[in-house]
Amino acid sequence: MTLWFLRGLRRGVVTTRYPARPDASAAALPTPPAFRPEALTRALADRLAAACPSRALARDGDALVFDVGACTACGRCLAEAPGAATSSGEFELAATLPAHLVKRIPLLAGGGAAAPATEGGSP
Amino acid sequence: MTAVRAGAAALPGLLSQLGRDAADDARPVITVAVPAASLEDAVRRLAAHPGARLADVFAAGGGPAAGRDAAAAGPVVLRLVWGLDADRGYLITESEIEGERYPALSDIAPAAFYEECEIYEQFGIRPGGGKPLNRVALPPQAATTPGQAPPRLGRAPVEPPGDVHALHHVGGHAFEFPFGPVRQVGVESLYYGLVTSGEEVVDLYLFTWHKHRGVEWRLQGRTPREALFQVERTEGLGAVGNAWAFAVAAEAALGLEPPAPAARARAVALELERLYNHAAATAALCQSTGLVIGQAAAEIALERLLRVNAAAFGHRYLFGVVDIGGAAAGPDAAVLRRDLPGAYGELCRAADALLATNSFLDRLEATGILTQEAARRLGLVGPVARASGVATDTRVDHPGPPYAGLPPAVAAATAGDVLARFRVMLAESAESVRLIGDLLDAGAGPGRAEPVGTEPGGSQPRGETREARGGPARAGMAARSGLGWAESSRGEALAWVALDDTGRITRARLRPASVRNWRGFDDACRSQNVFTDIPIIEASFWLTVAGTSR
Amino acid sequence: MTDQRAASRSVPETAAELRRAVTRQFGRSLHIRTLDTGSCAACEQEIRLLAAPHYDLHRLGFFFTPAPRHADLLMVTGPMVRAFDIAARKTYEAMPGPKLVVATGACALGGVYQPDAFTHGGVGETLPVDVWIPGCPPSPLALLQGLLVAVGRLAEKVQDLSFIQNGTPR
Amino acid sequence: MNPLPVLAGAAAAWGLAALIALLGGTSRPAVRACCAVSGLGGAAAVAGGVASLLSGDSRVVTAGGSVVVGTLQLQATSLAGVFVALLGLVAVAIAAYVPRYHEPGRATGLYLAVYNLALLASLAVLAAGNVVTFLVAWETMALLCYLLVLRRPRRAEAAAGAFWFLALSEVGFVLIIAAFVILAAKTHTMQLDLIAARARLVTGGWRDTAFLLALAGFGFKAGLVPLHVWLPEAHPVAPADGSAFLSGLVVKLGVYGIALFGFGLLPAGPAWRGVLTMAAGAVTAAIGILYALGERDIKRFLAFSTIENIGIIVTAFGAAMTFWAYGQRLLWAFLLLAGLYHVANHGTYKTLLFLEAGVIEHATGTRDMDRLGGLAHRMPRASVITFVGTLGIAALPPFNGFVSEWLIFQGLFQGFRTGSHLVAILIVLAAATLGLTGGLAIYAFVRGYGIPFLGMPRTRPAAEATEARQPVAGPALLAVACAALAVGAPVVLAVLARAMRTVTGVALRPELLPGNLTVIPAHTKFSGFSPTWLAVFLLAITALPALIYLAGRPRAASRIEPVWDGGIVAFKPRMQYSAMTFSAPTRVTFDALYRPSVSVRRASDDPAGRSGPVHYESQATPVFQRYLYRPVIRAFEWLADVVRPIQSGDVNLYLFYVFAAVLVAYLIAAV
Repeated sequence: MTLWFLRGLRRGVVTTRYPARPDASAAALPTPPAFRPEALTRALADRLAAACPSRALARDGDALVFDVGACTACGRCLAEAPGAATSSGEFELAATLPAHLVKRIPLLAGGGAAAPATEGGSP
Repeated sequence: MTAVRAGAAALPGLLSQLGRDAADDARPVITVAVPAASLEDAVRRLAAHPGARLADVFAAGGGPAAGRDAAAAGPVVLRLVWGLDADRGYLITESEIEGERYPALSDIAPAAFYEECEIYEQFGIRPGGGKPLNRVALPPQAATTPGQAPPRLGRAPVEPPGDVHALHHVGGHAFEFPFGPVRQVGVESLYYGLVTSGEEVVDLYLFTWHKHRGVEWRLQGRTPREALFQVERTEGLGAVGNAWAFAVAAEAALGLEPPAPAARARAVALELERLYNHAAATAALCQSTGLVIGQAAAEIALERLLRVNAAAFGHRYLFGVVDIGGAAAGPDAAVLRRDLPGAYGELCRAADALLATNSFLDRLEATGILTQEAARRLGLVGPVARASGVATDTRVDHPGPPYAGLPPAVAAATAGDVLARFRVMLAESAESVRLIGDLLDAGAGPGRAEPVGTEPGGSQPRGETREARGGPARAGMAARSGLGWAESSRGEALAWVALDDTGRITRARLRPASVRNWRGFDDACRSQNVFTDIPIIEASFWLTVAGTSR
Repeated sequence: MTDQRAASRSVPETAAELRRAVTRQFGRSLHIRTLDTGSCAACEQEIRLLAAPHYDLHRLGFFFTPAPRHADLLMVTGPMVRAFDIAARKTYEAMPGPKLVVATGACALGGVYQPDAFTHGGVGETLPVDVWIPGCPPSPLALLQGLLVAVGRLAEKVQDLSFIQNGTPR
Repeated sequence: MNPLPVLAGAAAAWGLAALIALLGGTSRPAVRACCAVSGLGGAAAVAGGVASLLSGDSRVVTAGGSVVVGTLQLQATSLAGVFVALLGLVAVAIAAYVPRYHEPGRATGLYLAVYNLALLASLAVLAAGNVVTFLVAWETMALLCYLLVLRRPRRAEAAAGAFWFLALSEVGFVLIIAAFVILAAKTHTMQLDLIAARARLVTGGWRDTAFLLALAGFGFKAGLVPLHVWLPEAHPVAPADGSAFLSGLVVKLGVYGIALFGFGLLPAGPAWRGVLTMAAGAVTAAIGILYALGERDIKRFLAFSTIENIGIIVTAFGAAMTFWAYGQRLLWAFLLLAGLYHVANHGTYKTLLFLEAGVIEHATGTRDMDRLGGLAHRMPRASVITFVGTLGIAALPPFNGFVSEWLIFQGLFQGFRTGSHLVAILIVLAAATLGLTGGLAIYAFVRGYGIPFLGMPRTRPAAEATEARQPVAGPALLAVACAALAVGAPVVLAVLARAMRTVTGVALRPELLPGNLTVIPAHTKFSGFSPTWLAVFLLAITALPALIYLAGRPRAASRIEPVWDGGIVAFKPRMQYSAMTFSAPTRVTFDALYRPSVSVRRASDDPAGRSGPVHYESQATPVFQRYLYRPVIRAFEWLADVVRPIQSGDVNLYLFYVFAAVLVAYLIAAV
């Protein structure tokens, strides 16, 4: 056991300071996408919805409805529309209500961009 | 891949030809149509063939996929997958089964028993001889309350399962120690019926149906790429192995050949998966022996390896690396070269200290012994089999790219106890690190072979695929089918895929290594152990329930 | 055998009230029981790592307990296989109130599996979930954040996020 | 006061009871009457026993005589007093128990008649004033007990059990006769008190021979290993009250015999005699409890535990004799006292337990622990009473077993006072053996109570058991006695100390009871405790937390939830520890003694590894029957074949035998 004890001393502390301080390892984690409304059209939204294997994306009128809870950060939407979606980098996603996880992203590009900005954008 | 249609009589010739193909490394997969009448004879021949093992048994057809109106039921096609390790090839026998019975395979090749039970539950046909079967996937309430019966791949059994399933009755001076399904913190749900005389373990049986999610049923009607998402999440700790096997099967069916760098990228991921699994197994061994400091050391190594995964492939458990026809993500070679040695060093230091701790080794030695005979008979694979002196490793026996180029040295032991399994895991980890180095030197990166015809369905709205699930196709003698395999960290993972002409899956068979190795577990537990040894044995097998009840 | 008045007290209506009750009753120490309802074992691995040196949730006053009798918080992973209903219900009922349920991972949140004859496609309809932690699997850091949110020691962050790149006004 | 008249009254009552039973056994009122009378007799016997403890030995009364049985002489001695009182107590308890236990009928009438006569005979044994009376009474008692065991003669196992009892009892009887004959011949008297007085006339060799013969002879009745085999055979087949009588009293008569020779007739003796007795006792105790752990049948289990307790008592007696040899008069008397105390205690709780075993058997139809379970819910009264008895026999405070065993241990721990290192070590070894025994006894009775009464019912009869119309009064009385013998320890000890003065001539009182309810084992400044205060204290510390809880328990929600079972679909009775699995660790540790033969049948041995039914048996070898008794029996059968020719049926030949016999007799007389 002394062997282990000494090893432990030599090893030092590895424990994260989170939540007091941010943790560096979080940078490499897969995170849900963030979208650029300016780049989203209805057609693109439909393609994204089709590409999403976990049904996290769906188009509702002129808004892309994004269920963060269902998202597995698999990155297929990023591959599908490199311009319109990027990784959000957010990993602190715990929600107290499922509704908090459902986001509406307005489709500002292409047909009928102006109108839905208000109607689709308001949560 | 060569597909041959021939009777059982032609087998000897085929086998010899197989040997020749193997010489020029053609990865031969031979498909032989064997009429049900001569199936028994064929099984005898193959079981007697040197270096042949029954790798998997599964059925297809027998009604519309996803089990809707059973009126359209066709004949069930029974497929036996033989790993001809000596000849470096696979052989599939296809037999159409009319009626409810087929020759009892497990009397000739005991390894077939678990699959016989599966086939009974899913396709309603049972082996002759009338020996009792066990419940493996479908929950008891599925049998008792017809309303709750989940859909089956084929038709429902005709005989009531009550008459078919063996009763777990404990008599005499022993009792059943119930353990689970809700067990310790952070372990999977699993029920042990632990029959003990108060001290030693008399017998042990497992109920894994608590986690059966009908994955194979879900895959039907999807395109391989959609299905891949589900396959990765069937056994998270074996994601790469299973996904690779599935991808190879789909590629065989679609006639794709992944580009070399992508194949190497997959291999890097697979070896990383092996590394972190063996680290996790080490941590679990320490936990089960109550060596908390050792557990902490192993967990430091494990966490660092997972971070290496995340840095190199973007996912701690390497989801989304394998893609049909290639690799979706490639390793960041620089990161791997920089971080992997350190992380692996942690594991080595932990292992060295463990191998110098007698209180630890004493618990491992002569615990959970699994004889070579048992490992062979039950068709076990991976580190478990290798620790019992059955040195099968598909990376060597059935080398596909990129392993054909750089074959790994197979670590093996003969003791068959927990310590032997532990040592084998450590040796494999070292080998994996070496392989990763070579693979990176050879150059590994993402890439994808585009199909000859455009692969359909890839960009269809989900709704339609829901409708299309199952489709009209019969998964009998499938037009386009393929077999895939990979040496996952737990051993040989197999997959078989049949596609209809729209490129959707009519029948997908997943056989993670866990399915095989759980069968050795009770055998190992029964050999002279008291029941405090069971957690140690379980840790040394390092299997997942998710993999076996999928 | 719960008399109504007491029941209404020991099982608060809103999650916020519950969290206050938890903080009141347990101070800052909480015991956690996990429940695997059909996960792929990756979530389990991440939960195990919470106790590992890198994350060490004990420093935050969280402890794992194998007995639901001693547990205040239930971490549920997996899509809630129907065959597992009995075990899940028994486990939840075996816990003393007030109790929290944390749905952990995309499966538990309905991401990977859809409701069908095999699974409920998420734990939401079977157990009263108080906190939802997305991720496939959620990394230990995400789990820590979720637990801290569950006991009201960290503010929920996601409800203010728009997932709109370079923050277009909402 | 002279106890003899009282005892005569008891005897008369039992005679009358026997008569009533014989005449009117078929009618319930008659049975009640019989039991009432028998109970009165018991009360009288208690009184007489206590009286003879206090008033010392009475004169020897010659109550006439006859050619057949010789002169009938009676004497109430202090040594016998404890046994007489116990006899009375047992009689009262059984009298209260019988009416509900036995259905009226001719067989019952006969049985009760035999039983009451057996009480009478036992009393005669204890009150015998001379050798002939003793022997006649003894043999009568043995035969009557044989009939008790043979309650259901049609059953094969009943016949077998009864035969074991009778055969060993007869062998013992021969040895006892021999022992008495030696003493009578050397002291030229048949009268017991005179034999005791002239004991010094007997030369050492004869004296030791007589003692060894008596030890063996009475050992058969008392159940000293390896002479114990009849107990586990006879107890299960006798009716509950019968086996209660056997264990509660009859085996104690064997103990009485040993005490009579070791302390009454031949007090003086060499050290090895005591050491031998002590060793026999210690071995008996250890083996008895180990075999008890291997039993599923409640009555066999209790029978083996009786063997264990007899071992403890005999160990105390042996140690006492050893101390005498080293001039430690105080400890000599003290250990005899402790042993007698344990006699009384064991008689009380073992009778209780056997009676309750009968209740369980009637309520569920089985004695197999592994077919019972959960009776605490179905039979609360029985479970409480049994629990008292269990605490008593497991020697846990505040009940009586603890007091007497504590005293015995305290006596043994003073082995160093012998001054001889070897003997001191031997005595401490005996103490250690008893320590092991005590530990195993707790283990055994956790099992013996827990498996039948706690957990879930293992069979339908157990689930549907009911204790309505089951006897309560008798066992309840004994339970009270258990408590009284513990709490009232100072009084009991005072009485016994008085008796010890008569038996040993040693005055223990000041060293034993300095007042303030404490008990000092013989020598002051060694140790001491107060059973009374201990009982009070225990009650207090158990009551206090309960009160605190009741006072301060939260008024908020309280739910009653089922046991946490890991979330399995249904928790089944087969998932509980059974009697055999609970004691498996001992079978593993002591397999040299049990020599278990294990047989496993499991579906999973099928090469395909299919799982299914499992059957596991671990049977202990009956070592003594196989390796000791079987050869002896074989030898006798052989011998019988050899001597058969002698019995030819020729009258002349027989006349010659007579002549030869007479001749031999003359020659012996001449020498």
